[in-house]
Amino acid sequence: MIEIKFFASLREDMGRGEAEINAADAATIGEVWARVADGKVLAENMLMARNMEYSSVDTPVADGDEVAFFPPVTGG
Amino acid sequence: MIEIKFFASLREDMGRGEAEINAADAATIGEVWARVADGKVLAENMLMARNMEYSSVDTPVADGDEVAFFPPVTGG
Amino acid sequence: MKVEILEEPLSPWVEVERYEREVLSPQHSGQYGAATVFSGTMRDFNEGDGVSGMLLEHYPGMTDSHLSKISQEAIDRWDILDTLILHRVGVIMPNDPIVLVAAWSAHRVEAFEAARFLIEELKSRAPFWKKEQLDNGERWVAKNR
Amino acid sequence: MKVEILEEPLSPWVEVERYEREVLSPQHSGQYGAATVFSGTMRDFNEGDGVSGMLLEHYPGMTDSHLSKISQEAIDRWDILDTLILHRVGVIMPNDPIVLVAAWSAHRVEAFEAARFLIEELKSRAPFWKKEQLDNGERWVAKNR
Repeated sequence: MIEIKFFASLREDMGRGEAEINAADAATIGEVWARVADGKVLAENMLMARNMEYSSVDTPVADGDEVAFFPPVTGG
Repeated sequence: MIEIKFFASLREDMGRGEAEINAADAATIGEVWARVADGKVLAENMLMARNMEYSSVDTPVADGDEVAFFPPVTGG
Repeated sequence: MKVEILEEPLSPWVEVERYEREVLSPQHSGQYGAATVFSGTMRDFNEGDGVSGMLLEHYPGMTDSHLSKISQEAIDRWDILDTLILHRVGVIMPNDPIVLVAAWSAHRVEAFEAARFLIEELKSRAPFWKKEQLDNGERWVAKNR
Repeated sequence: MKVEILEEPLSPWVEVERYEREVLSPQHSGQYGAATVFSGTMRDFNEGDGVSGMLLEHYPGMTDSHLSKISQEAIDRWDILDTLILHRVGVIMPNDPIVLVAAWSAHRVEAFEAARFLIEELKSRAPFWKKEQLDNGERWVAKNR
Protein backbone atom coordinates (compact mmCIF):
# COMPACT_ATOMS: atom_id res chain seq x y z
CA MET A 1 0.00 0.00 0.00
CA ILE A 2 0.93 3.64 -0.47
CA GLU A 3 -0.46 6.10 2.04
CA ILE A 4 -1.33 9.58 0.76
CA LYS A 5 -1.79 12.79 2.76
CA PHE A 6 -3.17 16.21 1.85
CA PHE A 7 -2.61 19.33 3.94
CA ALA A 8 -4.10 22.78 4.49
CA SER A 9 -6.07 24.32 1.60
CA LEU A 10 -5.39 21.27 -0.55
CA ARG A 11 -6.94 19.02 2.10
CA GLU A 12 -10.03 21.23 1.99
CA ASP A 13 -10.10 21.20 -1.83
CA MET A 14 -9.80 17.41 -1.92
CA GLY A 15 -12.46 16.99 0.75
CA ARG A 16 -10.24 14.58 2.69
CA GLY A 17 -6.85 14.47 4.44
CA GLU A 18 -5.84 10.93 3.61
CA ALA A 19 -6.08 8.29 0.95
CA GLU A 20 -4.54 4.91 0.15
CA ILE A 21 -3.75 3.07 -3.06
CA ASN A 22 -2.19 -0.24 -3.96
CA ALA A 23 1.53 -0.01 -4.64
CA ALA A 24 0.99 -1.69 -7.99
CA ASP A 25 -1.23 1.17 -9.18
CA ALA A 26 1.45 3.89 -9.32
CA ALA A 27 5.16 3.98 -10.13
CA THR A 28 5.78 7.70 -9.47
CA ILE A 29 4.37 10.49 -7.34
CA GLY A 30 2.70 11.93 -10.44
CA GLU A 31 0.89 8.64 -10.95
CA VAL A 32 -0.13 8.60 -7.29
CA TRP A 33 -1.74 12.02 -7.80
CA ALA A 34 -3.59 10.81 -10.92
CA ARG A 35 -5.00 7.88 -8.95
CA VAL A 36 -6.42 9.92 -6.08
CA ALA A 37 -7.24 13.35 -7.55
CA ASP A 38 -10.59 12.57 -9.22
CA GLY A 39 -9.36 14.27 -12.37
CA LYS A 40 -8.14 17.45 -10.62
CA VAL A 41 -5.01 19.05 -12.05
CA LEU A 42 -2.05 19.31 -9.67
CA ALA A 43 -1.46 23.06 -9.49
CA GLU A 44 1.99 24.29 -10.51
CA ASN A 45 2.87 25.61 -7.06
CA MET A 46 1.87 22.50 -5.08
CA LEU A 47 4.62 20.73 -3.18
CA MET A 48 5.07 17.02 -2.62
CA ALA A 49 7.04 14.75 -0.35
CA ARG A 50 7.89 11.06 -0.32
CA ASN A 51 8.50 9.68 3.17
CA MET A 52 8.73 13.25 4.47
CA GLU A 53 11.41 14.37 2.01
CA TYR A 54 10.66 16.94 -0.69
CA SER A 55 10.19 15.17 -4.02
CA SER A 56 8.82 15.77 -7.53
CA VAL A 57 6.22 14.18 -9.78
CA ASP A 58 8.95 11.95 -11.27
CA THR A 59 10.06 10.51 -7.92
CA PRO A 60 9.49 6.73 -7.90
CA VAL A 61 7.30 5.29 -5.16
CA ALA A 62 7.28 1.84 -3.59
CA ASP A 63 5.15 -0.30 -1.31
CA GLY A 64 4.98 1.15 2.21
CA ASP A 65 5.71 4.73 1.12
CA GLU A 66 3.97 7.79 2.48
CA VAL A 67 3.29 10.46 -0.15
CA ALA A 68 2.11 13.96 0.75
CA PHE A 69 0.77 16.85 -1.32
CA PHE A 70 0.50 20.38 0.05
CA PRO A 71 0.42 24.07 -0.86
CA PRO A 72 3.33 26.50 -0.38
CA VAL A 73 4.27 26.63 3.30
CA THR A 74 3.54 29.64 5.53
CA GLY A 75 5.12 28.91 8.91
CA GLY A 76 7.29 31.07 11.12
CA MET B 1 38.13 75.55 33.44
CA ILE B 2 38.29 72.62 31.04
CA GLU B 3 38.07 69.17 32.58
CA ILE B 4 40.08 66.41 30.90
CA LYS B 5 39.62 62.64 31.20
CA PHE B 6 41.76 59.70 30.11
CA PHE B 7 40.46 56.15 29.85
CA ALA B 8 41.74 52.57 29.75
CA SER B 9 45.33 52.03 28.55
CA LEU B 10 45.75 55.75 27.95
CA ARG B 11 44.85 56.45 31.58
CA GLU B 12 47.56 54.01 32.62
CA ASP B 13 50.07 55.55 30.21
CA MET B 14 49.32 59.04 31.47
CA GLY B 15 49.51 57.91 35.08
CA ARG B 16 46.22 59.68 35.88
CA GLY B 17 42.57 59.61 34.89
CA GLU B 18 41.79 63.30 35.11
CA ALA B 19 43.31 66.73 34.61
CA GLU B 20 42.17 70.35 34.48
CA ILE B 21 43.39 73.41 32.64
CA ASN B 22 42.30 77.01 32.40
CA ALA B 23 40.01 77.68 29.46
CA ALA B 24 42.34 80.46 28.33
CA ASP B 25 45.19 77.98 27.83
CA ALA B 26 43.69 76.02 24.89
CA ALA B 27 41.45 76.86 21.95
CA THR B 28 41.14 73.36 20.46
CA ILE B 29 41.23 69.75 21.61
CA GLY B 30 44.72 69.42 20.10
CA GLU B 31 45.89 72.31 22.28
CA VAL B 32 44.27 70.71 25.32
CA TRP B 33 46.33 67.59 24.66
CA ALA B 34 49.54 69.59 24.30
CA ARG B 35 48.87 71.23 27.68
CA VAL B 36 48.37 68.00 29.62
CA ALA B 37 50.47 65.37 27.82
CA ASP B 38 53.93 66.20 29.20
CA GLY B 39 55.32 66.12 25.68
CA LYS B 40 53.75 62.75 24.76
CA VAL B 41 52.60 62.39 21.16
CA LEU B 42 48.88 61.69 20.68
CA ALA B 43 48.91 58.32 18.89
CA GLU B 44 47.19 58.19 15.51
CA ASN B 45 44.48 55.77 16.62
CA MET B 46 43.47 57.61 19.81
CA LEU B 47 39.90 58.90 19.99
CA MET B 48 38.63 62.10 21.57
CA ALA B 49 35.34 63.55 22.69
CA ARG B 50 34.12 67.00 23.66
CA ASN B 51 31.19 66.96 26.08
CA MET B 52 30.70 63.26 25.34
CA GLU B 53 30.47 63.65 21.55
CA TYR B 54 33.18 62.31 19.25
CA SER B 55 35.44 65.15 18.11
CA SER B 56 38.82 65.79 16.49
CA VAL B 57 42.00 67.72 17.37
CA ASP B 58 40.60 70.76 15.53
CA THR B 59 37.36 70.90 17.56
CA PRO B 60 37.20 74.21 19.47
CA VAL B 61 36.86 74.07 23.24
CA ALA B 62 35.31 76.55 25.66
CA ASP B 63 35.10 77.19 29.37
CA GLY B 64 33.14 74.44 31.16
CA ASP B 65 33.84 71.78 28.54
CA GLU B 66 34.73 68.19 29.32
CA VAL B 67 37.34 66.74 26.96
CA ALA B 68 38.19 63.02 26.91
CA PHE B 69 40.97 61.03 25.26
CA PHE B 70 40.81 57.26 24.89
CA PRO B 71 42.05 54.28 22.87
CA PRO B 72 39.93 52.37 20.31
CA VAL B 73 36.87 50.93 22.02
CA THR B 74 36.43 47.20 22.73
CA GLY B 75 32.97 46.73 24.20
CA GLY B 76 30.23 44.24 23.37
CA MET C 1 20.55 20.84 18.99
CA LYS C 2 16.87 20.83 19.82
CA VAL C 3 13.72 21.05 17.69
CA GLU C 4 10.27 21.04 19.21
CA ILE C 5 6.72 21.52 17.93
CA LEU C 6 4.45 22.83 20.69
CA GLU C 7 0.68 22.58 21.03
CA GLU C 8 0.85 24.74 24.16
CA PRO C 9 1.73 28.43 24.53
CA LEU C 10 5.39 29.20 23.96
CA SER C 11 7.48 31.50 26.20
CA PRO C 12 10.45 32.09 23.93
CA TRP C 13 12.78 33.88 26.37
CA VAL C 14 12.05 31.47 29.22
CA GLU C 15 12.98 28.64 26.86
CA VAL C 16 16.21 30.29 25.72
CA GLU C 17 17.23 30.98 29.34
CA ARG C 18 16.50 27.36 30.25
CA TYR C 19 18.37 25.97 27.24
CA GLU C 20 21.46 28.07 27.99
CA ARG C 21 21.38 27.00 31.64
CA GLU C 22 20.68 23.30 31.05
CA VAL C 23 22.52 22.61 27.79
CA LEU C 24 24.87 25.38 26.64
CA SER C 25 26.52 26.25 29.93
CA PRO C 26 27.20 22.66 31.04
CA GLN C 27 28.49 21.63 27.61
CA HIS C 28 30.10 24.77 26.26
CA SER C 29 30.88 27.06 29.22
CA GLY C 30 33.26 29.83 28.14
CA GLN C 31 33.08 28.84 24.46
CA TYR C 32 30.01 30.63 23.22
CA GLY C 33 30.62 34.35 22.91
CA ALA C 34 27.52 34.99 20.85
CA ALA C 35 23.85 34.03 20.71
CA THR C 36 21.42 35.37 18.12
CA VAL C 37 17.76 34.67 18.73
CA PHE C 38 14.76 35.45 16.56
CA SER C 39 11.26 35.32 17.99
CA GLY C 40 8.15 35.62 15.82
CA THR C 41 4.88 36.78 17.37
CA MET C 42 1.39 36.81 15.93
CA ARG C 43 0.32 40.23 14.65
CA ASP C 44 -3.31 41.41 14.68
CA PHE C 45 -3.00 42.56 11.04
CA ASN C 46 -1.84 41.03 7.75
CA GLU C 47 -2.08 42.18 4.14
CA GLY C 48 -4.06 45.21 5.31
CA ASP C 49 -6.74 43.25 7.22
CA GLY C 50 -7.40 42.81 10.92
CA VAL C 51 -6.75 39.26 12.11
CA SER C 52 -8.40 37.99 15.29
CA GLY C 53 -6.90 34.50 15.48
CA MET C 54 -5.09 31.81 13.54
CA LEU C 55 -5.00 28.06 13.13
CA LEU C 56 -1.50 26.74 12.52
CA GLU C 57 -1.42 23.35 10.82
CA HIS C 58 1.68 21.23 10.20
CA TYR C 59 2.84 17.89 8.86
CA PRO C 60 3.76 15.92 11.99
CA GLY C 61 7.03 14.09 11.51
CA MET C 62 8.13 16.02 8.43
CA THR C 63 8.26 19.34 10.30
CA ASP C 64 10.56 17.84 12.93
CA SER C 65 12.82 16.11 10.45
CA HIS C 66 13.01 19.16 8.18
CA LEU C 67 13.85 21.48 11.08
CA SER C 68 16.50 19.05 12.34
CA LYS C 69 18.02 18.98 8.88
CA ILE C 70 18.33 22.77 8.59
CA SER C 71 19.71 22.94 12.16
CA GLN C 72 22.46 20.49 11.23
CA GLU C 73 23.13 22.45 8.04
CA ALA C 74 23.59 25.67 10.06
CA ILE C 75 25.89 23.92 12.54
CA ASP C 76 28.07 22.54 9.75
CA ARG C 77 28.14 25.67 7.63
CA TRP C 78 28.89 28.41 10.20
CA ASP C 79 30.85 26.69 12.95
CA ILE C 80 27.87 26.95 15.29
CA LEU C 81 28.03 25.33 18.74
CA ASP C 82 24.31 24.68 19.09
CA THR C 83 20.85 25.62 17.81
CA LEU C 84 17.32 25.70 19.17
CA ILE C 85 14.07 25.82 17.17
CA LEU C 86 10.61 25.92 18.77
CA HIS C 87 7.35 26.34 16.82
CA ARG C 88 3.75 26.61 17.97
CA VAL C 89 0.91 24.79 16.21
CA GLY C 90 -2.86 24.84 16.79
CA VAL C 91 -4.99 27.82 17.79
CA ILE C 92 -2.96 31.02 18.18
CA MET C 93 -4.13 34.47 19.27
CA PRO C 94 -2.65 37.91 18.49
CA ASN C 95 0.47 38.71 20.52
CA ASP C 96 1.14 34.97 21.10
CA PRO C 97 4.70 33.87 20.29
CA ILE C 98 4.75 31.52 17.28
CA VAL C 99 8.37 30.65 16.62
CA LEU C 100 11.82 30.87 18.13
CA VAL C 101 15.14 30.14 16.41
CA ALA C 102 18.51 30.52 18.15
CA ALA C 103 22.15 29.95 17.19
CA TRP C 104 25.17 29.96 19.53
CA SER C 105 28.72 30.49 18.30
CA ALA C 106 32.11 31.76 19.45
CA HIS C 107 31.61 34.92 17.37
CA ARG C 108 28.69 37.15 16.46
CA VAL C 109 28.89 37.13 12.66
CA GLU C 110 28.37 33.37 12.55
CA ALA C 111 25.53 33.52 15.11
CA PHE C 112 23.70 36.22 13.13
CA GLU C 113 24.08 34.47 9.79
CA ALA C 114 23.04 31.08 11.14
CA ALA C 115 19.95 32.44 12.94
CA ARG C 116 18.90 34.30 9.80
CA PHE C 117 19.43 31.13 7.75
CA LEU C 118 17.30 29.10 10.18
CA ILE C 119 14.29 31.42 10.05
CA GLU C 120 14.50 31.91 6.26
CA GLU C 121 14.71 28.16 5.66
CA LEU C 122 11.93 27.52 8.15
CA LYS C 123 9.65 30.04 6.45
CA SER C 124 10.38 28.88 2.92
CA ARG C 125 10.42 25.09 3.35
CA ALA C 126 9.14 23.76 6.69
CA PRO C 127 5.63 22.28 6.29
CA PHE C 128 3.48 24.68 8.33
CA TRP C 129 0.35 26.46 7.12
CA LYS C 130 -1.53 29.39 8.61
CA LYS C 131 -5.27 29.93 8.34
CA GLU C 132 -6.28 33.38 9.51
CA GLN C 133 -9.55 34.34 11.18
CA LEU C 134 -10.79 37.68 9.80
CA ASP C 135 -13.83 39.76 10.71
CA ASN C 136 -15.68 38.39 7.71
CA GLY C 137 -14.50 34.78 7.56
CA GLU C 138 -11.20 32.97 7.27
CA ARG C 139 -8.43 32.55 4.71
CA TRP C 140 -5.28 30.52 4.15
CA VAL C 141 -2.21 32.75 4.21
CA ALA C 142 -0.69 32.80 0.73
CA LYS C 143 2.28 35.16 0.96
CA ASN C 144 4.82 34.45 3.64
CA ARG C 145 6.92 37.60 3.84
CA MET D 1 13.66 52.43 24.02
CA LYS D 2 15.86 51.52 26.93
CA VAL D 3 19.63 51.67 27.50
CA GLU D 4 21.21 50.52 30.71
CA ILE D 5 24.77 50.06 31.98
CA LEU D 6 24.88 47.39 34.71
CA GLU D 7 27.44 46.89 37.47
CA GLU D 8 25.62 43.71 38.52
CA PRO D 9 25.31 40.36 36.69
CA LEU D 10 23.05 40.48 33.64
CA SER D 11 20.41 37.83 32.83
CA PRO D 12 19.74 38.68 29.19
CA TRP D 13 16.71 36.45 28.55
CA VAL D 14 15.03 37.36 31.82
CA GLU D 15 15.42 41.02 30.85
CA VAL D 16 14.00 40.50 27.36
CA GLU D 17 11.03 38.58 28.76
CA ARG D 18 10.40 41.34 31.28
CA TYR D 19 10.74 44.12 28.68
CA GLU D 20 8.27 42.41 26.32
CA ARG D 21 5.80 41.88 29.16
CA GLU D 22 6.12 45.34 30.73
CA VAL D 23 6.73 47.59 27.72
CA LEU D 24 6.18 45.92 24.33
CA SER D 25 2.95 44.06 25.05
CA PRO D 26 1.16 46.96 26.76
CA GLN D 27 2.25 49.49 24.14
CA HIS D 28 2.43 47.44 20.94
CA SER D 29 0.29 44.31 21.43
CA GLY D 30 -0.35 42.62 18.09
CA GLN D 31 2.01 44.97 16.22
CA TYR D 32 5.40 43.39 16.67
CA GLY D 33 5.73 40.25 14.59
CA ALA D 34 9.48 40.02 15.00
CA ALA D 35 12.16 40.36 17.66
CA THR D 36 15.85 39.82 17.02
CA VAL D 37 18.08 39.62 20.07
CA PHE D 38 21.85 39.32 20.30
CA SER D 39 23.51 38.31 23.53
CA GLY D 40 27.28 38.41 24.01
CA THR D 41 28.90 36.22 26.66
CA MET D 42 32.45 36.22 27.97
CA ARG D 43 34.60 33.48 26.45
CA ASP D 44 37.47 31.83 28.33
CA PHE D 45 39.78 32.29 25.32
CA ASN D 46 40.80 35.18 23.05
CA GLU D 47 43.50 35.55 20.41
CA GLY D 48 44.69 32.03 21.22
CA ASP D 49 45.16 32.61 24.97
CA GLY D 50 43.17 31.41 27.99
CA VAL D 51 41.36 34.24 29.77
CA SER D 52 40.33 33.84 33.41
CA GLY D 53 38.55 37.15 33.97
CA MET D 54 38.03 40.63 32.64
CA LEU D 55 37.65 44.21 33.81
CA LEU D 56 35.22 46.20 31.68
CA GLU D 57 35.74 49.96 31.90
CA HIS D 58 33.48 52.60 30.36
CA TYR D 59 32.98 56.36 30.09
CA PRO D 60 29.94 57.02 32.32
CA GLY D 61 27.53 59.39 30.63
CA MET D 62 29.00 59.07 27.15
CA THR D 63 28.21 55.33 26.93
CA ASP D 64 24.56 55.98 27.75
CA SER D 65 24.21 58.90 25.38
CA HIS D 66 26.01 57.11 22.56
CA LEU D 67 23.87 53.97 22.96
CA SER D 68 20.69 56.08 23.05
CA LYS D 69 21.80 57.79 19.85
CA ILE D 70 22.35 54.53 17.94
CA SER D 71 19.03 53.16 19.29
CA GLN D 72 17.20 56.18 17.89
CA GLU D 73 19.07 55.79 14.61
CA ALA D 74 17.92 52.15 14.32
CA ILE D 75 14.32 53.09 15.14
CA ASP D 76 14.29 55.82 12.48
CA ARG D 77 16.11 53.85 9.81
CA TRP D 78 14.31 50.48 9.90
CA ASP D 79 10.79 51.22 11.10
CA ILE D 80 11.54 49.57 14.43
CA LEU D 81 8.93 49.66 17.21
CA ASP D 82 11.38 49.52 20.10
CA THR D 83 14.95 48.64 21.12
CA LEU D 84 16.72 47.46 24.26
CA ILE D 85 20.45 47.65 25.01
CA LEU D 86 22.00 46.36 28.24
CA HIS D 87 25.76 46.25 28.92
CA ARG D 88 27.76 44.98 31.87
CA VAL D 89 30.74 46.86 33.30
CA GLY D 90 33.17 45.98 36.09
CA VAL D 91 34.58 42.55 36.92
CA ILE D 92 33.32 39.83 34.57
CA MET D 93 34.04 36.10 34.64
CA PRO D 94 33.97 33.55 31.77
CA ASN D 95 30.45 32.51 30.76
CA ASP D 96 29.00 35.75 32.21
CA PRO D 97 26.70 37.64 29.84
CA ILE D 98 28.23 40.99 28.81
CA VAL D 99 25.82 42.60 26.39
CA LEU D 100 22.29 42.35 25.04
CA VAL D 101 20.81 44.22 22.07
CA ALA D 102 17.24 43.71 20.87
CA ALA D 103 15.05 45.19 18.13
CA TRP D 104 11.29 44.72 17.69
CA SER D 105 9.52 45.29 14.39
CA ALA D 106 6.44 44.22 12.44
CA HIS D 107 8.66 42.13 10.16
CA ARG D 108 11.80 40.03 10.54
CA VAL D 109 14.10 41.60 7.96
CA GLU D 110 13.96 44.95 9.73
CA ALA D 111 14.44 43.34 13.16
CA PHE D 112 17.53 41.43 11.98
CA GLU D 113 19.11 44.41 10.28
CA ALA D 114 18.48 46.75 13.19
CA ALA D 115 19.84 44.31 15.79
CA ARG D 116 22.94 43.74 13.70
CA PHE D 117 23.38 47.50 13.31
CA LEU D 118 23.08 48.02 17.08
CA ILE D 119 25.77 45.52 18.00
CA GLU D 120 28.14 46.61 15.21
CA GLU D 121 27.79 50.28 16.20
CA LEU D 122 28.15 49.42 19.88
CA LYS D 123 31.34 47.46 19.23
CA SER D 124 32.91 50.03 16.95
CA ARG D 125 32.00 53.29 18.72
CA ALA D 126 30.58 52.93 22.24
CA PRO D 127 33.23 53.87 24.85
CA PHE D 128 33.88 50.54 26.58
CA TRP D 129 37.29 48.92 27.12
CA LYS D 130 38.19 45.38 28.11
CA LYS D 131 41.24 44.39 30.14
CA GLU D 132 41.77 40.64 30.16
CA GLN D 133 43.28 38.59 32.97
CA LEU D 134 45.62 35.96 31.52
CA ASP D 135 47.64 33.23 33.25
CA ASN D 136 50.76 35.38 33.06
CA GLY D 137 49.39 38.88 33.64
CA GLU D 138 46.85 41.15 32.05
CA ARG D 139 46.37 43.00 28.77
CA TRP D 140 44.05 45.55 27.20
CA VAL D 141 42.08 44.02 24.34
CA ALA D 142 43.19 45.59 21.08
CA LYS D 143 41.20 43.85 18.37
CA ASN D 144 37.45 43.80 18.73
CA ARG D 145 36.23 41.21 16.24
